Amino acid sequence: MNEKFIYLDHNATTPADLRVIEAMRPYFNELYGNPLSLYKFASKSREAVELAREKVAKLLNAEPNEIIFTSGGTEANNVAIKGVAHANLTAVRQVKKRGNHIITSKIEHPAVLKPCKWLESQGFKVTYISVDKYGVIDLDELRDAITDKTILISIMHANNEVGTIEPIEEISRLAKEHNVYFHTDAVQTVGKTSTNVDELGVDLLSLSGHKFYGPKGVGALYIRRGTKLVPFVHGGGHERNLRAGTHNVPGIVGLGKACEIAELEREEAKKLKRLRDKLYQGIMDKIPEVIFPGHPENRLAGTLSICVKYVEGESMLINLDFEGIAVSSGSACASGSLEPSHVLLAMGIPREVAHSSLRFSLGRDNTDEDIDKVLTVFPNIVKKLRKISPFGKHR
Amino acid sequence: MNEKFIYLDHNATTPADLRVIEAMRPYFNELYGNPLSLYKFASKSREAVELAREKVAKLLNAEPNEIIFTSGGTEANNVAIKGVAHANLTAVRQVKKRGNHIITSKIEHPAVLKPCKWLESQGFKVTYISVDKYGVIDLDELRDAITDKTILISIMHANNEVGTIEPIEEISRLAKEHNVYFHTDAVQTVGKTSTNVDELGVDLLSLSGHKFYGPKGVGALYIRRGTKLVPFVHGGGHERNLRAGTHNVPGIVGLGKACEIAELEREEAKKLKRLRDKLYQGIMDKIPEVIFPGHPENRLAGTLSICVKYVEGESMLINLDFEGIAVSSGSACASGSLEPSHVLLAMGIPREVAHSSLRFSLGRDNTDEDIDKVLTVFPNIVKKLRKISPFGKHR
Amino acid sequence: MALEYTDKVIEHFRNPRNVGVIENPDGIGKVTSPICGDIMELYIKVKDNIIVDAKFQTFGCAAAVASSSILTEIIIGKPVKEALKITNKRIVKALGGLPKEKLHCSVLAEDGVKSAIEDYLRKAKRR
Amino acid sequence: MALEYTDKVIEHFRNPRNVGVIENPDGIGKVTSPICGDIMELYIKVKDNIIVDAKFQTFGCAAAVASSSILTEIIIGKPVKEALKITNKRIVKALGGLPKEKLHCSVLAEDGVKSAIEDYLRKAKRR
Ligand SMILES: Cc1ncc(COP(=O)(O)O)c(C=O)c1O
Ligand SMILES: Cc1ncc(COP(=O)(O)O)c(C=O)c1O
Ligand code: FES
Ligand code: FES
Repeated sequence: MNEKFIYLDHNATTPADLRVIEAMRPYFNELYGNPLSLYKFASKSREAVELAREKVAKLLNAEPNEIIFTSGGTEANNVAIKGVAHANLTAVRQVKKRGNHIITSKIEHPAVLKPCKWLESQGFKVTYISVDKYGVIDLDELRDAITDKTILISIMHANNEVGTIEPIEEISRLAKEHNVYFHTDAVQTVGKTSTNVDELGVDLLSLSGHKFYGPKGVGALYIRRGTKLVPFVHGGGHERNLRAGTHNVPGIVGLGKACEIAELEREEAKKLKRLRDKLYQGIMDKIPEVIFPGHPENRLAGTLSICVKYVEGESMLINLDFEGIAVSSGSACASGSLEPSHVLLAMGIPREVAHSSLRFSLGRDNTDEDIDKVLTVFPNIVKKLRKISPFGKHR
Repeated sequence: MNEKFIYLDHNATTPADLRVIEAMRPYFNELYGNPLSLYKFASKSREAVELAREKVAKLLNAEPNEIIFTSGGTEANNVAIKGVAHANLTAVRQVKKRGNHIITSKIEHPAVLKPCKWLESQGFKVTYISVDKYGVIDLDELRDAITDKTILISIMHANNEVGTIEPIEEISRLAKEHNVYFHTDAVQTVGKTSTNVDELGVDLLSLSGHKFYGPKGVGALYIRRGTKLVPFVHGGGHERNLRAGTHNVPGIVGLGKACEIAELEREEAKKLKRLRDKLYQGIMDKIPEVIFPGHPENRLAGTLSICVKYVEGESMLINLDFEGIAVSSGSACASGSLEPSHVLLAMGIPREVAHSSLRFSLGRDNTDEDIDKVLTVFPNIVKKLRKISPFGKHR
Repeated sequence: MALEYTDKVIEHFRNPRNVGVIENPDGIGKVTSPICGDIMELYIKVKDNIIVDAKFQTFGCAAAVASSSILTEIIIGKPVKEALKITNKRIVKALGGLPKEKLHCSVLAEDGVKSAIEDYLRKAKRR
Repeated sequence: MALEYTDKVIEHFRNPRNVGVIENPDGIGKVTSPICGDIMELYIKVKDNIIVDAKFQTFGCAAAVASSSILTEIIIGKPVKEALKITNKRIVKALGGLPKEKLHCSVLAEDGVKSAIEDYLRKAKRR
């Protein structure tokens, strides 16, 4: 691999921005105090954490005291979903509404689906809403699913595999009408597109640092003032008693910096979209029988999901890897899984086509040359693999 | 604060070792791949995570596949305690023993006590075992507390406030006799004293990076092969399905390095003990009416807990802070709490005396000069504060 | 939660005014915080219904010591009747604020002066 | 979980031997993995009970392609009876190992050769 390495898997994770790393540096072994300690030395750590909280809040148009830090997007989802669910079991006063019914969608990330499945095993009822062929939530089905017992709707902002952006504003109107909390997993949108919590109208919103050039192992949950939830990680009184554990000060500082940078780089989406569309056009032109799951318009700027008929996803991935191009087939969390993507299946794509999927996700470091390179090597890879395929001969 | 800053609060947190920071460095934005991705670039992250797992395992004399990474000690405790408890509710085959009874102690960290309290609210029964005046668990009481329904004993290895080391081997014998899982919160001992899981005889053991010169925001749980527990953080299939969420690669690498360094620095405890004993002797000689909670022998090398009668802890802390000396009154998590330490109360220390507590915890960077400085300024601080105290006049 | 004290609090804590005991005081207040169990003792000397001297001893946190100290400054020279009206809010204001968790420490000082004046009034009646 | 393939797997995956279709084959095997739904087609040419040629087409992962490829190498030149005894273990061994999650892909190749030979035997009987 002497040539330039081309990373096209930014939805899986991103490199930390140099400015982020630089911001974190002093907090490892210079300003290492525990933010909760009482001496002056520790107040520097505390101030750093609070400044980061302000930066996260600013990006979301929230108040700092509406943000709690977590160890990532997965934990933020767990805190939100289990926290609201369990508030209904425990003696929490002023819970918005009591009940045991949760609504989510069929295309959520495992970090939402698995907590929901677990709650089912604990006696909660969960409805999984369908999506159309573009991956857009069925609003009618959602409306019909809401009952007196519904306490929470959790629908992702944008899907990690196909990039489709969900109609969050409409869903939040429905949630408000029925006095139900609304959580959105915005792990794929924060830092990439607008995530103004008031415009979105959400009560809870999860984000993860490493998806937008922040550090791994840190995330946050926005909790609209007044939203009642019980703690998930129990321990000391950190983070308003909602998330115990010594603060990951460097990580939190890095997350704050990533949020600040995201605001500076708001124009970036345009570049990503241009490159993504170039890739799309090139594949369209050069490779027959490819389908493009995901909404044609309402979609993350950098995401291009494709299904290359008659060729299995992993095979393409490995061949691209040998050309120094990193992409994913489905999501990283599901890699090695034998099941075709639950997202593609929910969108009505047949199993064997879903097995042919590949995801390109572009980022800050990508260039026109990167796309040119992909468009040079990828058609040959497909041609070669189709030769091996028993379906290939039918064309 | 022009003079040298003297940090004597290593039980709250430690600076990351420079070698740890150096080991982490490449994983922020060079080898930033998601360890679960399939391309070669990501296998470097995966290998780094697995190498770190081996290092953690080595320090504990465990197998790598008995280690899972978490976001810290608090989460490790939550995973262990709730994981075993909920395995009894869920359809997990081959659970060692079914029941709803948990045994812990009165002097545990909130990261154990709070999960236990929460489980009580969910229908579990918890017994909190007493300690003697040295803070040592009452083994007879523990033996008597075990019933047919007992599924888990969780007793900390060493107490964070007074440093007393608990008789883990004896407890593990009892646990084995009764076929009960045994978890120990070893957050204060890992990297400071021997934590060989076979000698200790534990089934589960929690540790946290930032307590022994590793990074904040990362920890691990040792899970003896065959121990059945259900996941706590639900999501993707990371960490043997027991702990979901994209790996904090730099943090995990840093934790591994900290474990490796701890093995190199095994002699350090001797130095800490010498300095601690010097501090103890000096305070004994210079300040009347001080008591020293904690076991005189079986105690963490660097920990010195004191109660300076007639003077409130925070007052001393702030005065020491003005001299550039960082110590804690009770634990960092409880700082600002109005209750005197539950640990000291459990040891039979009267409330007003418990309110007079201060904890010195020494670490790698401390020197004889540091101790000399404390012994110069601290007696005067006490004298001054005793003048303000209404109890002072009684002497 | 960790605490943020104002400079004024720290200054009074580090250099508390009027620490000590008055021999043969005209009033003594001994109060205990119902919140944290900390203790304040306040001694006052009264002449012509004016508090002419006050001294305190406090077992408590920095906020309690500072509240006690600034309280003595406030009441010395004040008519008893006026001193009786002093609230913890007044003390907090004089200190430039106190962390939420530490408001009760200023209540301790309010209780202290009330108790001392009541003691004075009781004794005065008896005379 | 992410996967670790041996060099041998990768080599066969990148340069698969005997890809394609045999016109007028003596036996055809068409099998689908019950685990993942992937598909293999194997064509064999037999002369004097010896497999003289074999070609495959596989829709599957890298492990499946490599298993198919090495399988054709193994069976060409072998008596039908012996080829029938080939297990997935043999294929895995020839590949220098496969990740646990990918063992079923070698079973696909085993099923493929069994199915092709059965087809050959069926047709042979009829003749
Ligand atoms: C939509 C979505 N939600 C949640 C997550 C989980 O985030 P993390 O891995 O930071 O826990 C991811 C990425 O893995 C994601 O894409
Ligand atoms: C004994 C003990 N257990 C658990 C913890 C929690 O560890 P962490 O803050 O890393 O979550 C601590 C320290 O805060 C501790 O001292
Ligand atoms: S905490 Fe007791 S007086 Fe402040
Ligand atoms: S996963 Fe289907 S053949 Fe390997």
